[in-house]
Amino acid sequence: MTTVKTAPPVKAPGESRMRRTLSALGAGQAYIGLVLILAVGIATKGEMFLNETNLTNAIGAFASRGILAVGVTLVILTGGIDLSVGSLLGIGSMTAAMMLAKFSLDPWQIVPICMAVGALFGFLNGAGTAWLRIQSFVMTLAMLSVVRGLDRQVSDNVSVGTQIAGPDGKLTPQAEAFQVFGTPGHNLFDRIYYPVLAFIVVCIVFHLILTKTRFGRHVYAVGGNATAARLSGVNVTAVTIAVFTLSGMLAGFAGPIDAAYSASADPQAGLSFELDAIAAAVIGGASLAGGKGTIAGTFVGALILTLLDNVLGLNAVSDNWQLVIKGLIVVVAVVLQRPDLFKFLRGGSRS
Amino acid sequence: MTTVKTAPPVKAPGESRMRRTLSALGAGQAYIGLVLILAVGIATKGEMFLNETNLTNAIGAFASRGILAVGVTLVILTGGIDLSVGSLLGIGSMTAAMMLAKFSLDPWQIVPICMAVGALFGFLNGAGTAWLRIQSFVMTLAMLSVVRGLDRQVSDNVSVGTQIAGPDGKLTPQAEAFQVFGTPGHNLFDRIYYPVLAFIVVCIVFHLILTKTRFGRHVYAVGGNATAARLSGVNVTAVTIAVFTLSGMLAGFAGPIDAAYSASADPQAGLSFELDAIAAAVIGGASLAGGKGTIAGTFVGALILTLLDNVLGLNAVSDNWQLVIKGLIVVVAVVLQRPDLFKFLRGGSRS
Amino acid sequence: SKTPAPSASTDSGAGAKKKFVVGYSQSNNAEPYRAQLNLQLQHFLKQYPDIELLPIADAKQSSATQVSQVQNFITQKVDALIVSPTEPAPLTAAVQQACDAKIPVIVLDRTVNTDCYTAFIGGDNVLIGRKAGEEAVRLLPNGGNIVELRGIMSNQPQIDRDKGFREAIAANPKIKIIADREGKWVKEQATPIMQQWLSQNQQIDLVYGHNDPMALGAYLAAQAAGKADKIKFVGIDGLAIPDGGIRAVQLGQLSATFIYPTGAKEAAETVNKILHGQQAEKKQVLGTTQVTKENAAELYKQYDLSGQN
Amino acid sequence: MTTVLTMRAIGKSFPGVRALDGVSLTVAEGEVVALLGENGAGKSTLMNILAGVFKDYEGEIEVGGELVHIHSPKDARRHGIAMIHQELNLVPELTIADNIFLGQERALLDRKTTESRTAELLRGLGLDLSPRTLIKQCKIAERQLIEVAKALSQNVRVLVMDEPTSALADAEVHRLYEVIRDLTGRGVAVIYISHRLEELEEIADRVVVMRDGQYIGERNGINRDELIQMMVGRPLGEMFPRADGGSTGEELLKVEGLSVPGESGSGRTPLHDISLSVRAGEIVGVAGLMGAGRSELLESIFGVSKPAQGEMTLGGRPYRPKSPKAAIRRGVALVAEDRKAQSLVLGNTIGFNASLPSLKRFLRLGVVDAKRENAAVERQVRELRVKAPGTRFTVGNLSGGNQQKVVLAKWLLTEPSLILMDEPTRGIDVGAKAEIHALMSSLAAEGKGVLVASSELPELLAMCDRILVLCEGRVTAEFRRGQTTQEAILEAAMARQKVTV
Ligand SMILES: Nc1ncnc2c1ncn2[C@@H]1O[C@H](COP(=O)(O)OP(=O)(O)OP(=O)(O)O)[C@@H](O)[C@H]1O
Ligand SMILES: Nc1ncnc2c1ncn2[C@@H]1O[C@H](COP(=O)(O)OP(=O)(O)OP(=O)(O)O)[C@@H](O)[C@H]1O
Ligand SMILES: [Mg+2]
Ligand SMILES: [Mg+2]
Repeated sequence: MTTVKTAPPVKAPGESRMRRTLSALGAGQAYIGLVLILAVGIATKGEMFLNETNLTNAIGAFASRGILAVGVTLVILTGGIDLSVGSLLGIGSMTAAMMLAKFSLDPWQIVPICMAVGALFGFLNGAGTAWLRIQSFVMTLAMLSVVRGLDRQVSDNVSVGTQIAGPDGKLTPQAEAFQVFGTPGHNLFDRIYYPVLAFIVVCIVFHLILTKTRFGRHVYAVGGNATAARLSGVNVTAVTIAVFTLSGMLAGFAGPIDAAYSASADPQAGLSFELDAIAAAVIGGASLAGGKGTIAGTFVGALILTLLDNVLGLNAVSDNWQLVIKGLIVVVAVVLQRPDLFKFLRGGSRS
Repeated sequence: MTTVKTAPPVKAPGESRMRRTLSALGAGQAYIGLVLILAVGIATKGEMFLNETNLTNAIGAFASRGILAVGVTLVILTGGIDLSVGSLLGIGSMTAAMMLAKFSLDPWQIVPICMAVGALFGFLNGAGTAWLRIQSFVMTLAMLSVVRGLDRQVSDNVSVGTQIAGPDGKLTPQAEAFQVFGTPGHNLFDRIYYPVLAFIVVCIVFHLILTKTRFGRHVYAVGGNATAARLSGVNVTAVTIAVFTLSGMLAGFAGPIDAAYSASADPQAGLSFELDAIAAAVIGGASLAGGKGTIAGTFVGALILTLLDNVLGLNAVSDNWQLVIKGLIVVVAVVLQRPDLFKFLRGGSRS
Repeated sequence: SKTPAPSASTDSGAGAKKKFVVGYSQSNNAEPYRAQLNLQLQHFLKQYPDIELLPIADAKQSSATQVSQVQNFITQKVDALIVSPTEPAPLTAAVQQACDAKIPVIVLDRTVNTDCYTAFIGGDNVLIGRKAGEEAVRLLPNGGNIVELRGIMSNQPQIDRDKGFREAIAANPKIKIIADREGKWVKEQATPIMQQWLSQNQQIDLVYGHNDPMALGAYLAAQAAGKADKIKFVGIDGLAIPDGGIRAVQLGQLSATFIYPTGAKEAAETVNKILHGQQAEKKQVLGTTQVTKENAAELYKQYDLSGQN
Repeated sequence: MTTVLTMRAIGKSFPGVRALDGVSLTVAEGEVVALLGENGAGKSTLMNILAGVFKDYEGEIEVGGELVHIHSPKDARRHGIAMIHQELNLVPELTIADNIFLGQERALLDRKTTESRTAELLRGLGLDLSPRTLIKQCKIAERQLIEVAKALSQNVRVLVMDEPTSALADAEVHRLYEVIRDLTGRGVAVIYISHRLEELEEIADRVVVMRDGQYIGERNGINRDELIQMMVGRPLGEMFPRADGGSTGEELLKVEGLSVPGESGSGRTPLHDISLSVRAGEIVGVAGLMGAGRSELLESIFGVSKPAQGEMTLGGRPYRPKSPKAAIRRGVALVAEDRKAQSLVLGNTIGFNASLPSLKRFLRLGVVDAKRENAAVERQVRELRVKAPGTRFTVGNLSGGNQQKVVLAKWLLTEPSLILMDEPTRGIDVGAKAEIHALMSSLAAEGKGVLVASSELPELLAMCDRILVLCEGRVTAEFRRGQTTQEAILEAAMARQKVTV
């Protein structure tokens, strides 16, 4: 009788191919919001919108926030949230500028230091969340405040410039080199704007980490069902601490990029960047409940946010209306890119 | 032998009394953070801190945010989040000031209008969350932007004063009456500052709603397990829409209070108040996962935040160190007031 | 960008009637002072029929936003660019890019760290701070205690308004600043700070607010405590709006305020000159006017733009 | 036979509960030891200690003659201990393969190997699912088998199975037995917890009985009555106490031509043209293999999903519930299949959960009358003998069987006229099972209608006046009381229609 039982073939080869194509289409769905904005940009401003310089400028302006968004995505995937990334970017940028101004360090010395500073505070976030079991919202909100205070204190509330001139009136070699982090106009091969490159590289690296490594799998497991993960031998505490540390490290890395972009480290740098970063992740499909989201999604979310700004700006929409339209389009984009859109429109479908 | 079987009595009277006392003590635990701050205040500043005027001032400054926190608590209890309350307060305050300045309306006409405006936007938040199934974080973030844009547009980016003078150079009767909403120095019986009163009344009303009504139970059920709630006959959609609407309504109500406090409606009014409101709720023990939290807790959370500010201010701590210390004390307060603190300190206890 | 000449950019418009397009990036629309500046700039530029001002771009206090706004304007090949930088350093590179693209740049209100701009127009915050200090010295002939409400600590105007003020009050050693806090330019922040100062039972004779809203926020607190009559309030900005500093002086809430000139009129004139190939002064530093009970009504009328746009 | 596992004098306390007290247990290589005991006896707690769920416990554990300290699931795995937990513990957003190898991956994932290993394991359990299927798309029975596969994926010396069959129907259960025999043949020791005594007869070499957190005794043979006596501390009468053919009344529920579309990838079975009726005072059973659509049928009647076609009447009036709320208003109750996901707010109290659907009864002037509510809940909870310190106890900390009783209490408080039960005795001890059966009988006797879906055929055979058999969303047979056998039902359950796509 067992033969009859095994009969229902769950995966006929033909069906499986169709299924896969369908699910790939479903993934394509995720880009509809972005396509919509690109379409509007091209329709309204054509060449002015769709040219390398403009797109580079647009994405470059968001690059440091995009990098924050990658870190925040990691944290969100485990079911937490990181509100401190804006402040951590701030202290990262201040660290970079001070290292440059006071100690004339080279970029390759500055970056690891900034990343270490960010990672340290990120680790504290993780420790508070995992060991003291403080809700990450509270822990990182407190960190936001603490780090901002420290940032302002070490800088004495004065912004620190990064375009340090030597005795000859020209930029010092270190200051010159520092500009590659993203002072507008400094490009690789005269074409590729470094912060955009950095953002893309960070996205690729963390995409690979999340999809190809054990650690990535554990991140999803912790967010998807922490109990199940624990019972399967996943070290939930370690994973939690790791994602916060990585998020802090990335924020530290974004610091010099922001400092170079502004050619100075402002004690207020990064203020409320956390909201942009979280928005990019969530628009990209990450669920604040944890366990659901991808770096590709976050990348798309970041593009949506920054290109939307760009399109509205190029169209010279007044700022107040920009705020209104931006909110509306984000809603439309999020609705359009849900994977079950068609099913949803047909009505039905229950939670 | 049946007696043996029925033996475990569900609630032995003696045991129950002890249990209730114990659980009351456990609740007392929730106030440790507050007690700590009061103690520091009294220890450092004694009479200067612990006097009616100072405490009234401190709580009064937070009253409008406290009212937002009550609404946000409702939303958090269902497992959502409301980031738009700051903007809704802003448009509420602008509505109030304009109604006063342009149409000379009386307070009792202004309040319902402001509440209706807030409730309308809150309803849209709820509709987007429940019907379009947008994550509330995205939906209310979009609303934050839309409403702020509208606010700035209607006000032309100029703040609108509420101390409207008549031709005789004195305040118009309506402007005079409007001051009860909270212009400093306007008290009931010359003692009770109206915004503090309003905050407390709002807390009591919503405490009763949450604990005594069916709606309140449903709020907890939706946040605790939405599927189980639906299968138990709870209209999850309706509850979701209701909490967002109520949150919006309360934000609208907080609008005139904020306008009166500053004697003007600023187009930026309420900016980032949502963070304070959420922080009050979460410090008060509300879980962002939903299903856990109380109004009493939120009230305590609000007091912790505002009294902390006050204590640091009275002690003339520098602004930068205030940021640092505030973050640290919030962490300490949250750790101290966890109900399982003692168990936690003893080690042990899982997840 | 392939360096088009500034005037060549309007080729697309062709025809005889050439209209110049001007972009303006404002650091933050939602400050009353800046809203006023916007209003005035629109008003004065309207008087030149061949100049079109694009909708004002609001950086919302974010340097990053502002840099991309400037870049947007460069992309749009505007004929002239006006920028009110949030902070000097961040905008430097962007202004340099505009300069490289041969777009004339007028820096309004706050400076940038490059010389590659066509004109700078702005007030002198150190000067205004000094005037406020001198007024404080005048108001407190027998010396006294001052509390200071600062703008956002790292903002250059905050630094300058503090510096000038302290320089001026040094004239009378019996005048002391007994407390200072960051009010972040916001009225609502100033009230509780003032309440705390009052709770500390110190003698306060004068409140110096880095802008009028903060001074007025402090006034509300003092009024509630019944101490408003014994304390003088000095602000800065002197906006001609119903909720602004000039009215507050008229009502006796502020003892004095100082008009921080928007420079809108000068900017409009300069833009016109540049676009028509005339010489414009590279650096125009504007003075200030003290608002007193006597001249308040007249100044209000002079600067009030409501109904003119 | 050599002893692989010795647990000595194990004790464990929770706040207010002494869950275990000096329990000892030894298991030999290749042996199947069954743990038997009432709900809340401490079986899961004992095994959770072995699996490293709790950091601390009293007593000693020896594996292979060596004293070991088990403080985390990782420790347990290192000593070759694997456990299938009573509550399903899978990550819904991950694939089957990811779940099975969760915690054992290599630093760099090796998709190919894990997926082919997964396919092998699934095949061994008779599951024909792609390793890439997401858990959230799997049915509850499939999930239970995936948990088994997960345990089998490791190199185990001791395998603990905590009610592995509670969601399985007979065919899958037998497949599981084959797997267990294969394992014991290779020297693996198995500890098996189940409330289905007939399973123990088939599979267990030895039965250890626990009561109230203590070791009571053990037997090598299975003597039903004796075991029950040991478990509950008293002899238990008839297991299925339903008098023959209760008198039935008016037609209560009538379903005609009900069809519900399935959703691809959601794990829901479509229903085709189902007709049935339930009379007042009648108990109607629904049988079928896993995925036959039993749950879907009950849920449709309860208004969970909107039927595409078909007519229903309830008490003679047309019945088309838009939502569970509407169904409840008409006096229908559903004891859902998955208590954790569908029935309980785990973080809240017994009282909160029990009164949730019936709050309307306790309203006075729009306010919940807490006194009346409490009294009613307490009465109901006591009647069902829920083992808990009080109604303010958190439901999530109850033992599985007691949670199920809270679910029953919750629905009884709504005073339904038609009660739908989906696996109502899942995870319930024999004593409680008898109570629930008695409860069903008395509900019927009160003139209520009961529609019960169950995977335990003896239960259906003994309790029901009529039994419907479903196969792939169609009714394939209907039997009257006393006119059928397990074999006949199974045959009908497998009477697949040739479906032309
Ligand atoms: N985390 C916990 N906190 C408090 N009490 C607990 C906890 N876990 C279990 N208990 C209590 O320990 C006792 C034993 O529970 P356990 O789950 O071991 O029972 P069981 O024998 O497995 O019952 P069932 O057959 O119903 O699954 C019960 O009284 C239960 O309420
Ligand atoms: N993705 C899902 N979301 C919610 N519920 C699900 C999901 N997948 C499966 N289920 C549950 O499983 C049920 C599917 O079982 P179905 O009705 O097809 O078979 P059944 O005969 O009840 O068999 P069994 O319950 O033994 O698996 C659904 O009705 C639902 O209760
Ligand atoms: Mg158990
Ligand atoms: Mg079922």
